[in-house]
Amino acid sequence: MDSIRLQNQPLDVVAAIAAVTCPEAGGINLFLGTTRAESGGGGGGDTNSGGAPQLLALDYEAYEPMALAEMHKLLAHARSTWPITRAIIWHRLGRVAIGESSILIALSCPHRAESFEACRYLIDELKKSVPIWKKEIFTDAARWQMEK
Amino acid sequence: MDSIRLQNQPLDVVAAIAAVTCPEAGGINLFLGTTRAESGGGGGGDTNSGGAPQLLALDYEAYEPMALAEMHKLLAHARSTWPITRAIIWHRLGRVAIGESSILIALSCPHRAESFEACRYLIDELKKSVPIWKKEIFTDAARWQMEK
Amino acid sequence: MSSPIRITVRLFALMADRAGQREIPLSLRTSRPTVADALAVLHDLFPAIPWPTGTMLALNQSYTTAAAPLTDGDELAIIPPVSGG
Amino acid sequence: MSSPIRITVRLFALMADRAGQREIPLSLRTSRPTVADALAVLHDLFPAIPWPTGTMLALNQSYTTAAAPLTDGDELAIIPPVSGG
Repeated sequence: MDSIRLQNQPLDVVAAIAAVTCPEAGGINLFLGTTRAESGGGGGGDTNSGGAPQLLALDYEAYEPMALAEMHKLLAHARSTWPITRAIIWHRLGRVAIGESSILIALSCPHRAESFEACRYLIDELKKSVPIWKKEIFTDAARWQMEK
Repeated sequence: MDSIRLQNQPLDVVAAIAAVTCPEAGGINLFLGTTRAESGGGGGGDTNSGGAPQLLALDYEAYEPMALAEMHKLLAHARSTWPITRAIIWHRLGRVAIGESSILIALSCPHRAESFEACRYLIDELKKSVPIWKKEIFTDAARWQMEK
Repeated sequence: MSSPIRITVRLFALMADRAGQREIPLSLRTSRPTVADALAVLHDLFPAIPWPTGTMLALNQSYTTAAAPLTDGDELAIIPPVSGG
Repeated sequence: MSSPIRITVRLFALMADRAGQREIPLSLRTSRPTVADALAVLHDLFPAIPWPTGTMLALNQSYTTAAAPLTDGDELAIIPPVSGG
């Protein structure tokens, strides 16, 4: 019933909503993390200046079996805290252009407060513990997030 | 850029996500309030018993001009608190079947925390102040929420 | 002696169902009438309208209080507890 | 004297780019080798691998610590600060 995956294809919001819709749900919360336009480039610091390099895309890499295992652990923990009826966590790998989404979390709960809290928990924890890395592709250079 | 409306047609999640997607956004949060299956019927109290009347649908009525005005006020207040890039608030009127959605709120912000907080604020406040009423249509009777 | 003012009272949901009407024209002859005056007339005309705890009032599509003054052409809405979302 | 154990070290992101390798087979001759022993050998072989603050360790796809014992066939992953989402 739950769906956790890493994928190169764009994230399908309609499929996600359909997957978490069920008669027992009163609230569905969905979070999409999107690649935000940015300028600054390899050196960082000087943002929004006219001639600064622009971010073109992000490139995601994962330690796939462990990333999936960690995502399953996070969802199991969320289920022990909130009455989640259905949940999906989909993360893209490879190139993600500006305005496209890299992560989609959607879940349903009997009541709305639970759906917000559980979804927020999942994205916050995913960003801390799931072994996925992004490389920022600027017009002048590429750099890993950890090089900042 | 923002979109606030009351509509009889089903809520279109794809159109909502498209409407709030933009290069300045880093996070999109979407909330759908769905009609949950329920038993109990006109008299209330005795839930989940075998022969209890079942909820078939909800029927929404609004004081339309004021509901729209209140929704605009809520969004203006949210914008004064969080850096919302784009937002939509769509509420259905008329009959909404089990599993269908009555409310869709979607918005984008530069960062994810803001998107969760602003979306949660909008649904919480909408439920307090926007003049919309639901009638519960059970297999044996219909009753307004306020008759409970 | 002041001339009467005419307002419209709007009812919704349970209140409209019980009153059998959604829009009620009222003439108020009181000098400097308030929302409270209009509600008194409404109760006289429709004593059976239910009034759930938490019912609010709106004047020309904005929330108001019973003390607010009324002027000719005003739209007074009785807002029973909302349940949207 | 104990026989050597063979493990695989996995590198990702910046670390893999700099090492020019993503999987490194290691033989450990220490008696009862730990993760720390494997890291010492790794640093000898690839002294230029960057080690960002906050780098974590995983043994067979679960987070672990430097004190954890290693056995033959283990997969040790070096997890630089994650940035998914």
